[in-house]
Amino acid sequence: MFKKILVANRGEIAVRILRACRELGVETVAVYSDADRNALHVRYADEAYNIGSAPARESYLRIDRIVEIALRAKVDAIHPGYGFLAENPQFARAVMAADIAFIGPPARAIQAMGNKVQARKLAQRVGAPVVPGVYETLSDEAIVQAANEIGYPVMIKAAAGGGGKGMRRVDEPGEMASALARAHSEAASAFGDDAVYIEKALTGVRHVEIQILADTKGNVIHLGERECSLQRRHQKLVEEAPSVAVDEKMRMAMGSAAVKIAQAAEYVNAGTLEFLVDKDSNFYFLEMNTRLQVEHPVTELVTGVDIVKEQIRIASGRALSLRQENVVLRGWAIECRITAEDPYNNFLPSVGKITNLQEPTGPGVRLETGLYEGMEVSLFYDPLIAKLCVWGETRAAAIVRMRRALSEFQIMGVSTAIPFHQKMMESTNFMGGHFDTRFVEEKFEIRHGGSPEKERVAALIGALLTHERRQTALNIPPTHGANGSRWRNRGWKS
Amino acid sequence: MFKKILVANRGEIAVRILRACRELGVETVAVYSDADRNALHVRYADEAYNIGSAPARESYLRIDRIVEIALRAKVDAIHPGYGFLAENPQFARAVMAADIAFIGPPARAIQAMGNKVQARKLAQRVGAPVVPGVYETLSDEAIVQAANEIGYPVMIKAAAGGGGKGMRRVDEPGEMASALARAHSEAASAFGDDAVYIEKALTGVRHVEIQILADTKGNVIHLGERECSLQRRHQKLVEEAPSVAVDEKMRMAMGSAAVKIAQAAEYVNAGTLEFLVDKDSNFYFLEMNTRLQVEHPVTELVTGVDIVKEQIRIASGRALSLRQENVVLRGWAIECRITAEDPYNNFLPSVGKITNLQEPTGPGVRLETGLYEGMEVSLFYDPLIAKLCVWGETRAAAIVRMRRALSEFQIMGVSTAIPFHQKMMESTNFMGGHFDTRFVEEKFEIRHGGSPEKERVAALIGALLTHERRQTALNIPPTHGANGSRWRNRGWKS
Amino acid sequence: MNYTVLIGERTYEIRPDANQTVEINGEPHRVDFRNIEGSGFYSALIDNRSWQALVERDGDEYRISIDGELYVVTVQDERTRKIQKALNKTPAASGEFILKAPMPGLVRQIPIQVGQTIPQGQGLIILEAMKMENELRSPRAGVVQEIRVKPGDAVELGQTLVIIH
Amino acid sequence: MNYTVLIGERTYEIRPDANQTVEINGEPHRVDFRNIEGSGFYSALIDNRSWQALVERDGDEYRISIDGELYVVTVQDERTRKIQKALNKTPAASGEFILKAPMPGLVRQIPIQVGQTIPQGQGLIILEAMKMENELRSPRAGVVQEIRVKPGDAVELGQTLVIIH
Repeated sequence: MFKKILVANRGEIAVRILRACRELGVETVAVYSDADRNALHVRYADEAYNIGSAPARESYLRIDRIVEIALRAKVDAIHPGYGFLAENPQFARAVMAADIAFIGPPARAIQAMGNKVQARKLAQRVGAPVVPGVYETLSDEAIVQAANEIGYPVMIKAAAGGGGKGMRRVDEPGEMASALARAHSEAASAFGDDAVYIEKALTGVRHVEIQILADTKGNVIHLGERECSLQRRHQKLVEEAPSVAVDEKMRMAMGSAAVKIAQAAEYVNAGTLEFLVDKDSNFYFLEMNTRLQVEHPVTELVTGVDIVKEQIRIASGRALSLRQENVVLRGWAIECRITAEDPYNNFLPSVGKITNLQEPTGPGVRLETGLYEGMEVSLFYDPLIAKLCVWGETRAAAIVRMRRALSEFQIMGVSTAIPFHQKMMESTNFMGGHFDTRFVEEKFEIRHGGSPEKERVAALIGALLTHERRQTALNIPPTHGANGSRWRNRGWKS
Repeated sequence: MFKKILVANRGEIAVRILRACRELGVETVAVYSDADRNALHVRYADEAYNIGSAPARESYLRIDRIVEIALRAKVDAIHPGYGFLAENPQFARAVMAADIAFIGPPARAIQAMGNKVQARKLAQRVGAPVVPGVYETLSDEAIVQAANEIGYPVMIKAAAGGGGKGMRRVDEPGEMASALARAHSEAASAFGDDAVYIEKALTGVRHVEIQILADTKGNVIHLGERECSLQRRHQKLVEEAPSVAVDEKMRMAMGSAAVKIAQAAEYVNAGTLEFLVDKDSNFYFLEMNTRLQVEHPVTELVTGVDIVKEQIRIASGRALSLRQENVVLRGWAIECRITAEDPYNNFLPSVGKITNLQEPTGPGVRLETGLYEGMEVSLFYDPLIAKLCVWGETRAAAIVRMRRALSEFQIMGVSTAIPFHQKMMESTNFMGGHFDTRFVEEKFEIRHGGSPEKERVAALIGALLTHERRQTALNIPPTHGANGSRWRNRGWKS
Repeated sequence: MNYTVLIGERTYEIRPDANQTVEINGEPHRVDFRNIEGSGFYSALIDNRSWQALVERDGDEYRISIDGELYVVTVQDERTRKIQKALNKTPAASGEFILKAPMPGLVRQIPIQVGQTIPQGQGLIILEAMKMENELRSPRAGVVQEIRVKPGDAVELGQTLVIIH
Repeated sequence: MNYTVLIGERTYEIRPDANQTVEINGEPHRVDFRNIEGSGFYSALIDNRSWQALVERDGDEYRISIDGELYVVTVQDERTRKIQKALNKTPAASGEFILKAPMPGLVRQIPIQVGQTIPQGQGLIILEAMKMENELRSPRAGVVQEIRVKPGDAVELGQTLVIIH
């Protein structure tokens, strides 16, 4: 086992990985940008090193600095988390070249599966069904022509990466030019490669993915599926395991396809195979994510497998700690992504200082977070600030538990997606399992709708606080900053 | 299902029950003493009513007031939690007489099993092995004589209740008089009944208990065992499920004995059968707890059953939601009781205001708590302030996770048992599963032993804080009170 | 003392009396209101209903969050209300909507022109931030009066982008 | 400025220099020390080792908790140290141990007598609190000099109970 691991990431996922290391008795090294000096991951690690200024390209994307720190701190291994350098084969190569283990797949697997066009070809070779379309990067003219042939709607996608960046759905020929322009520009800025490809936009489909684990001894298993259809602008918002659309037979079929693709790619470590599932339970391979997935906790909650620890064990050369027949699903898990975005205002990113924070806990609740009171949520990084996960004996039990946990989660200082999730958990379509990848954007609306009773309470509280200030003539400074709202009022009486 | 439930308790268990109610969509009513106006359970409930002054006998033990509030708030049911009135048959009777459901066993079962002497007789009737001894309440003279007959060491125990109150181990005749006096006096003040009985003190034994659930239709199942041997002065400190001392065959035998006793008592709702287990895997019935147990979460974590929700369903007349064959144990769970006691100073109760609080979270961690910043920990109530529970794939995984979670749990303002648990989780005896009920008191020692490195860091921080005060000449008030330690220092620089 | 509380377009008349009684729009309620010392929480028991709120103050405005729902509350006492009445100043919106940048970013596209009549929900500006392109829409119908930025501009938080009349 | 820090029986000489350097007992260390605004936490990076502490101050004493271990830290600067030296006052314990009530409670039993020679760990007082009887023991051997309470007395936190010499 490794003695010391560097985590080349920030936020909740860095804390998640540091926790796994602490449990394994492995020493840890954090890296941080100037904006993250006070961050939880810096305080949680045994050692911490500054790697540059706030913009990611000056810090978390600096391969040279991260490898230099790794050598200086004498680590055995580096975990890249997700995002940033996680799917960058140059990074994996630089790490290996420095004689440090990369906790993730080999560079060649990242490269092979990272190119979405190549990955589809490989899936087709092993007989896995793929989404109809053209799996070549083409010129814009050829794409327009291909779109006419396979028929609208079509999807334009970046060849070099996922995460919704550089992705555009095009419903009619007239939208094609501007969609291509924006897809190229987003792909270029996100992946440094503006190549795009085209595929048929399937309608009424679900996004279902299979988690796999592969060790260096040639063992490959899958941990069942995750339902990730609830998306907005190709960003996942809610994930579940298992999926209401998948039964045991289909799980075995999808799992077996996933394992075959991973084997064909000579894949090692944790990975995710994404599929679309249509109403007739046909599934189509979409792409592979060659890293730890944001939503890995829901799989952990239903299988009991600690995916991050398995990643570390695999990278240290050990065999998988379980076989396919030991993977048993129990109950149901849901994850809500808590982003600093305003769901009442078109999900615009929200920035500010976290002035008050109350985290949910109790039975069946797991919170993955990098939040703390006093934290500055900035525009430099992804708006994901926490992941709220619950487990229940049944899907219904998980949903009501998520409602309970969301009601306990109080964050002041930035707008968050919590009200969106509250409304989603109350939606009859969600409760019934009736949704597809277009559900959030086409059929789900969220409006400000405070209850008259709560509004009266708010009015009362405002009046009493003013009354108290008048009565005691205390000089209370306005609450800009973290300590502000911690007034010294002792409680109003008569 | 009930529409509104009153929770006749406080602290972490009140919050636990309120959470279950919120998940079930049931409205809730809290009751509180003057000392608990700001408590979490008061703020968590939909309604809250004051029931008297701080001493429990003036509030949480006032049957009349609680029933009056229940009628006024028009609740369908009352959950008593544990402690206070949970095992008081008069309370159960008063609740039923007010035409309100009691979420617990019928009064006659509480009474029958609450008397430890009667319970043993019943266990003997159904063929369950019991601890050798004299199961009668006797005069002090008769007890002295009986002790000579069964041979020292012996246990003196209160007939009317458990929880370690009124319990004394007597190793030799000379200690008998004072032990009897103290047992009588503790029993009288704890249960209002000073009757005691005597049994053989088995040595080298473990305390293992079986959780059962029984519905009103005559279905009785067990949820496996909990290992509760780690005790101090008969107060449990650490609990696990399952027990290293129990294999599947023994689990079935103990479970079947537990179910038989419960059936013979015509028991309904959740209950716990306590056993002693000797080195040869013989087990002996000890007593029954006719209520929700403090340590119920470890069973929930390995079985996936929500015991509190089952209690509520049973009380509303529903059948158990699962059968014996659906009870499957997965992985391992451990609970550490976080008490406001100083483990470095003979576990003396510690009182004060919680000035800072950082709660553990992340994979496999469940915290049951009534703690909040600003809370006054007083001497009026039990020192249990939180329960830290973890789940792991194996016992070893659970232990390392507990270490990690304990290291994250920061409480300032009172001394807590956290350092005790940290040392326990590091103890080779505990890790090896080698312990019995006398382990904590006889073989486990805890000493102040900060590391030299941490001490240097503390010295450095002290110097820098003083330096900062000198430099900036800021007027920082001393930190008595909650806001005190939230200084405005911006970080020291050169 | 009497207080007038404004939330959105509704007003509440609130009068704290002795003995933990408060009149809300003339109706008396028993109120036990406490700050949870050391936290930003307030607890109110109103006729035994339990409410918990997080409160922030900014000038004369309170931002009060109850169960995750945020209410922006303005409180006026008798004196300030009388002054306002004298000035005959109506609060709330005029006929103008000013689109300000909700975050720093880069203006990518401006799909409108000055003088154009736009429906509610019309996209006004495409702003790039956090590597995503965000469409800023008009909350109501109107006429584009002024566009203060052009594609490629880097804008700051709060900077005026477009004025709709 | 030079600081002398006392923790238990150990002392540390600490001198903050410019450029985020601090000398501890003459050894220089790179230190980045921050308060996490809005919380009671401090973060110190000492030669890139990361430490987190919770701090409370009470008079001249800091109570510093690192990973759950509590250190009671007294800091003296050159001036105060010189004054103390002049007075030739040694800090730390004299030959007397005073047992004070660690909590309010009821004295149940006193299993010692004045003049008695006691070993370390001898029970001095049985104090009832929280419905449990708690035995207060002597941290060291000695002679019972004074007993200030009797069975049945209700005692307050910090009240002197027994003096051992």
